[in-house]
Amino acid sequence: MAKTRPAAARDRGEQSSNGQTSRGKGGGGDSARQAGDGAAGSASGDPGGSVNGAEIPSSNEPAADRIDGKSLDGLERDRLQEMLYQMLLGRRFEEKTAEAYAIGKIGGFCHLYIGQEAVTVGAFEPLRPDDYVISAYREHVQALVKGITPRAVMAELYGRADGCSGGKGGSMHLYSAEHNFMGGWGIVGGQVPLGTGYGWAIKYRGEDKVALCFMGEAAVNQGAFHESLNMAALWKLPVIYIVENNRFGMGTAWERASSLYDISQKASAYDMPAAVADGMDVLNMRKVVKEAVDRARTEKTPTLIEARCYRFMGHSMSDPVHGVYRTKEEVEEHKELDPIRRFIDQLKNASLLTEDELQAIDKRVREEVDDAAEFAENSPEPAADALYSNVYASEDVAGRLYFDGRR
Amino acid sequence: MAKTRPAAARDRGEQSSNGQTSRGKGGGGDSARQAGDGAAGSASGDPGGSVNGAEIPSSNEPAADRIDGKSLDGLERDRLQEMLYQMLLGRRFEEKTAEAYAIGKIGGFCHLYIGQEAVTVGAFEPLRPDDYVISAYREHVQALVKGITPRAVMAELYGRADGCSGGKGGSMHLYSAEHNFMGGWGIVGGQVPLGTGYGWAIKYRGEDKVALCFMGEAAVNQGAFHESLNMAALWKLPVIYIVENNRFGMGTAWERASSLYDISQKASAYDMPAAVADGMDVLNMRKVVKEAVDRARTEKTPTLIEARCYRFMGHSMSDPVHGVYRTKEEVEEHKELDPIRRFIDQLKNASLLTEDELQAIDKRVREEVDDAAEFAENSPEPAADALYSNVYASEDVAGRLYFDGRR
Amino acid sequence: MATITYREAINQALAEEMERDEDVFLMGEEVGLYNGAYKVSKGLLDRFGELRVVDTPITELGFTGVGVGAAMVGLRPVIEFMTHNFAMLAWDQVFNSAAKLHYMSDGQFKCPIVFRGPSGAALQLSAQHSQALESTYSHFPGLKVCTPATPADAKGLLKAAIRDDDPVVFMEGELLYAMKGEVPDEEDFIVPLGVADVKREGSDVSIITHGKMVHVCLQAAQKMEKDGISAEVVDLRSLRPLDVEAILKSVHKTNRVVYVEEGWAYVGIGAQIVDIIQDEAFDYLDAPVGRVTQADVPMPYAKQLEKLAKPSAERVIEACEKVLYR
Amino acid sequence: MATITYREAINQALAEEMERDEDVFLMGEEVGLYNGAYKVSKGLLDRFGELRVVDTPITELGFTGVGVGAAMVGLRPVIEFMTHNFAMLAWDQVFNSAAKLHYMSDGQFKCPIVFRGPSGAALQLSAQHSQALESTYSHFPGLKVCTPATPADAKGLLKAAIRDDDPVVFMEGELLYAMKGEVPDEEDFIVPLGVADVKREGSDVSIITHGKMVHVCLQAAQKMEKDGISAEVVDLRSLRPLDVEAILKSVHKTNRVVYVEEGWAYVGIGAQIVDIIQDEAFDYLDAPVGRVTQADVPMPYAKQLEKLAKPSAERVIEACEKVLYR
Ligand SMILES: Cc1ncc(C[n+]2csc(CCOP(=O)(O)OP(=O)(O)O)c2C)c(N)n1
Ligand SMILES: Cc1ncc(C[n+]2csc(CCOP(=O)(O)OP(=O)(O)O)c2C)c(N)n1
Ligand SMILES: [Mg+2]
Ligand SMILES: [Mg+2]
Repeated sequence: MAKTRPAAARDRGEQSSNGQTSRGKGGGGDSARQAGDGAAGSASGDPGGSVNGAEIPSSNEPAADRIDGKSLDGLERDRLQEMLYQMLLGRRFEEKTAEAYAIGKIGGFCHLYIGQEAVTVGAFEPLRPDDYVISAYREHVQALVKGITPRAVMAELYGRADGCSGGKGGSMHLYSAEHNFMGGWGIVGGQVPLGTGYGWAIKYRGEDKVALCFMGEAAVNQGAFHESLNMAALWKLPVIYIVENNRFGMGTAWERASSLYDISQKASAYDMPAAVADGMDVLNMRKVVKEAVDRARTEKTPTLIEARCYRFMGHSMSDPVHGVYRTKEEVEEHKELDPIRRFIDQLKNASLLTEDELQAIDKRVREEVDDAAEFAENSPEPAADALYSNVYASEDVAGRLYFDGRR
Repeated sequence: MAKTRPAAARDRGEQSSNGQTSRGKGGGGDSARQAGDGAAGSASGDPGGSVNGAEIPSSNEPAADRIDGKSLDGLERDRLQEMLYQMLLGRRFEEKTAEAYAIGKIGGFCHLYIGQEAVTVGAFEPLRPDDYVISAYREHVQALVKGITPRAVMAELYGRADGCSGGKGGSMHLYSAEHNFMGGWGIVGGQVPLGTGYGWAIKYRGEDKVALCFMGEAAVNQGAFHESLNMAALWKLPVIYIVENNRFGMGTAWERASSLYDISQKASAYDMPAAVADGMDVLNMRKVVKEAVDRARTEKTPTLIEARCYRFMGHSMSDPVHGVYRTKEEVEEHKELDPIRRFIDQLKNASLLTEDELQAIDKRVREEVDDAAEFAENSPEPAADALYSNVYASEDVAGRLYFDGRR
Repeated sequence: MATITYREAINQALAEEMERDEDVFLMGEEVGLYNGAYKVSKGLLDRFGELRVVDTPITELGFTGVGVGAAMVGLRPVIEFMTHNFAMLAWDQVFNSAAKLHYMSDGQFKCPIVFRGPSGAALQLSAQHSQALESTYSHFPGLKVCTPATPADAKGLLKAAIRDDDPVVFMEGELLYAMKGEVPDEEDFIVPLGVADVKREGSDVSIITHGKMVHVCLQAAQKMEKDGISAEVVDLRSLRPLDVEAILKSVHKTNRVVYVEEGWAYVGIGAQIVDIIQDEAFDYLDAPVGRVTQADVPMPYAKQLEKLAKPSAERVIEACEKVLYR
Repeated sequence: MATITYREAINQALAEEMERDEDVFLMGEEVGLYNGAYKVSKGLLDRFGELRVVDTPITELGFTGVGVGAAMVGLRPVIEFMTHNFAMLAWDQVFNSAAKLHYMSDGQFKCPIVFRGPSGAALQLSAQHSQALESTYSHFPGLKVCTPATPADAKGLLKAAIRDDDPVVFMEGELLYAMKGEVPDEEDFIVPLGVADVKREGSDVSIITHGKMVHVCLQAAQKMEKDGISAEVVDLRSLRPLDVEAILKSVHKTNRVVYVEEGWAYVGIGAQIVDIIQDEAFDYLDAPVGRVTQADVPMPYAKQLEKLAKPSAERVIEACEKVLYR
């Protein structure tokens, strides 16, 4: 487990590393166990993540090694195809978002998730609707997979009244209380104590829910991470911290920001179970998270999971895909590992997906995304007096609350 | 190395644990090495730390096993006796401080160091005058050992003009730029980034100084600790972080505040060398710190050192010695491990101290402390206009800097 | 009416609200086993257990965020800052999380949380431990801010704060904890947020203030009485919401105002009150509004310097005399 | 005089000061390899190397403290906050360390450090990314605060700030970076702290402001000119030290004042300016001082709402008309 920082800056070899759970130093502790043996990805075919008119990644794998099965990793055909649907929805939604941003329909900061879909879709598979999820600002796809409609998410990005935050939040602040989607977050690491707080509330009420708390790898260096993980381990809170290690925090490669390369190892400072997952492989991701979720529900233990993935796009819409901090070649190489292509290959190889089914899913996704954009386009702007609504939950107080002369 | 949290709340057995340096998980890394084999303490004789008219702890050890030597751990007789002097000075100074506090000569918060003297005296032995030290609010003895006169420290506690902070700082904010004593600190953990900053400056200037950064064990849970250690390890800064694990942060035992008992293990999250030292044994303390200091000077590596010790007094003057969070028996048991008694025994056993010498040292210390109190008593209060001095270093600016009508 | 200390009043408010509503819990450093650094939570751990009286590690940012998270899902945390000075470490969670969540989510999440603890200077605690920070808190929309000066106000306001659906910053005073006063016995005694209290009627000059300074002002008013000056002392009690009517009423009556606060002058709450008065009672003012504040320096340790730095009855009197042109 | 952008002006100031004094270094997130999140530090890494242009992990509290520590031992750090919104995480180190060290040590340690970065709203960045925080910074004695509005002021003030022996909070504007303006060519062009600049002369009303709002006010003044109203625009440039004389001079001339700021109204810097004016120019005022501020809400994302929330030329004009009783 104790991976030391690799000599080379980037270790593609570890992309398909097996998920493994350990606790603390020396692998001690009773909950150390194997968590999965994620399939090695097939890395052929079209690069994914292309924004303009991307084709459905289609399999080039020989049909020879396909087997006739009903399930993979205990997941049935329908469920697997649902997961593929979610991944494709995420991809297409982000492509549409990029288009809308380019023509000024969406403003502000906008951080796309293209290339990381497997992390979310895999991680959410073991969840129940009443489980909590909080994330950072790269959360569009997480909002969708947790159940917010593409319409409500897109309308929010457009800043419209029908947006899931009434147009007040925007790209970085998508919310749905109904779906227990607790938000995106603009302050790097700021969501980590909040996620810990949901875990606290679950414990307080004696529930068997769990809280998933996502963060980028760069957030790991924040004090909030340290303080939160200690409390979660000390108090035994059912929180699963998923670090999406997409290698960069803006232009800073992880190894330039942390003295220790192996993020899961940081859990040893809190005597907390940890695991590494292949964030480019939705099945491995799901397996690793499922183990953590099961443990959290039953034993109330938190887990730190490092999901190794890669950001195919620039940090935000204003950041080019490659620049001083990474080469075009590096990005292209990683696109070969496209998680959607990989999952399609896995499903086809296992005879759990036909080309027709794939086309049908993609058609459905494209329609939904187009519909979302149209809906957003037609959704009204928030009324002017929305400016002053929902600042306070109880305004029915004596005295003056606002001091701007309420223009 | 990987000590898991002991079953019993407090593990006296580990008090005299050997100092050991490791790096990260699995003891990997080239700088892992043995750091010392600290003498097991003899735990007989008077309990130390008594405030009222405490006698010099005198040896009850049989003369039989004494050997005729010139040095211990490479330290010569004079140097060893100087260290004993420093420890006794610390003890007597704090006893005097408690007296002065009791009669209202000293105000505010006041945190005594009694019982922890070995940590400071051992840790400072390898230092040069140009090395930096910063600490928290339990820093009177550190200020003294770094070279500030007892007069200047006591006058500061009295809030007088001749105090080492001109009466403006008080017990928690002792400073001496001349001695590179960078202060006590009132915000738990707040000094840790500052200490890291001295390390940064040393590196920036290409010097071979080191910075010692002290904190209580409870500060380890602060985000500032995490952020600082990562930077120090990432940038290779010559900073030695010494955690004085005196078992309690106010009324909170360490095991109630941290999910991991073994503090040195936290260094593995930063791939930083670490060691545990017996903070009740000045020679072991010195050995462990010396190794870290040497490494910092030559290799520029930081080190995390856990100094296991015990607080003989209450948290501050308003906190009783024992209460809901620890029993009288526990405190008394620990007083048996009095570091001053132990060092006296070690020296006598090695024929490096005679009873006469001990008496002479104690006499000198008592005189100095009395002199300090008298000096403080006679030092003037700061002039009224000192209220307004040194708010800004450059007041020679256009415009108004102060808005209180300068009464 | 029972006569109890300010400390007991807060303790009672906590106990009663925890009894009334099982979603209420207390979290902070030393609040449990140790009974509170200032013994405010005495007995609560025994009574309510470890889930509802929670000792935290020293991680202000972290446990504040835990509280905000818990509030988002319907609990009603009371977060104790050992003092508000240390809360600076947690301000990101107060200003960027608690204050904004309701708005950013367009009302989907509420944040019913109280951030309480002593604020301002006690005795000789020096610069890092002696800050009165209400001006900073009050600046941020989304927060409510209370500063009770008496046991009754402490109890009544804390109960109101805990029941409020918004984040409330509750600022106590270390030097007030031992102060005694009468507190109504009613089951459900509440002091609503946003209602000022005229602590002393007067006709010549209005001394407007809040928190600990109420007592300094009352002392000043008493002394002035001997010189034939009738001073009114208005205790705002909450700074947000603010009882503007009560301020204007007193100004209309006396036409002369002094604002007294414990914190620094520059961009202090007093400046804002001045602004409100000059804007809404311009023609009623017979003199510029006077202000009394802490000296514009970090708080020094030495006893005499500290005394000089703090607002005193003498300085309040001086300021009153100035606005009275005496 | 060369015409350069505000971004280039800051870049030049940094480069020149780093050239002049080898104790000066720049530290922050993305300042090196990435050339700055807003490209302010472009080229500096290449020119000065990794020791002097330092990319940090995302640890605002930590690297701010590292800067303060380095300043204590004689270096002159320039700490870049990617925006001042994130600086809240570091405020403990700004307020409890940087602002107080010189005083607590009675002058033994200086803290010559600059905390710079954009402040205030850009476009549709929503609540957590759109805060103008100068009112909060200004409150704390021990800090100095500047808010340059033009390329020339940015360059001259930053050079002054870097040379100053105290901690200076330097507040830029994301929306200003691309703005062009003339900047004097002199070797050692400096704009001293504490000197306001009358950006436009006028006689009917004084619009006093700082930072980004200077441009909104100039626009308003221009429009008013058509209606025959002569507005003076006073740019304070530094908020601490504050050029009180310049304020009073303008008030004496026009007798009518509007203060415009980007941040929230309640306990904002504008309130303090009102206090100073009413206290020191009471008899010169023909109307209450007007104020224009951000709406008293967290900043919303939607374009139209954001526009409504921000101070605009229209609102400045309205406020001027009000104090002119028109
Ligand atoms: C406290 C804070 N500091 C800085 C920023 C600016 N910032 C936004 S995203 C980002 C990089 C974060 O990287 P990572 O956590 O790895 O997430 P990713 O963008 O890769 O998903 C930075 C520095 C911020 N939003 N909050
Ligand atoms: C940020 C902060 N939080 C809380 C406090 C109050 N406080 C002062 S000392 C202390 C306990 C610290 O314990 P430890 O670090 O173990 O040091 P020790 O007192 O044992 O030397 C606490 C909670 C503080 N000063 N600063
Ligand atoms: Mg990243
Ligand atoms: Mg301790």
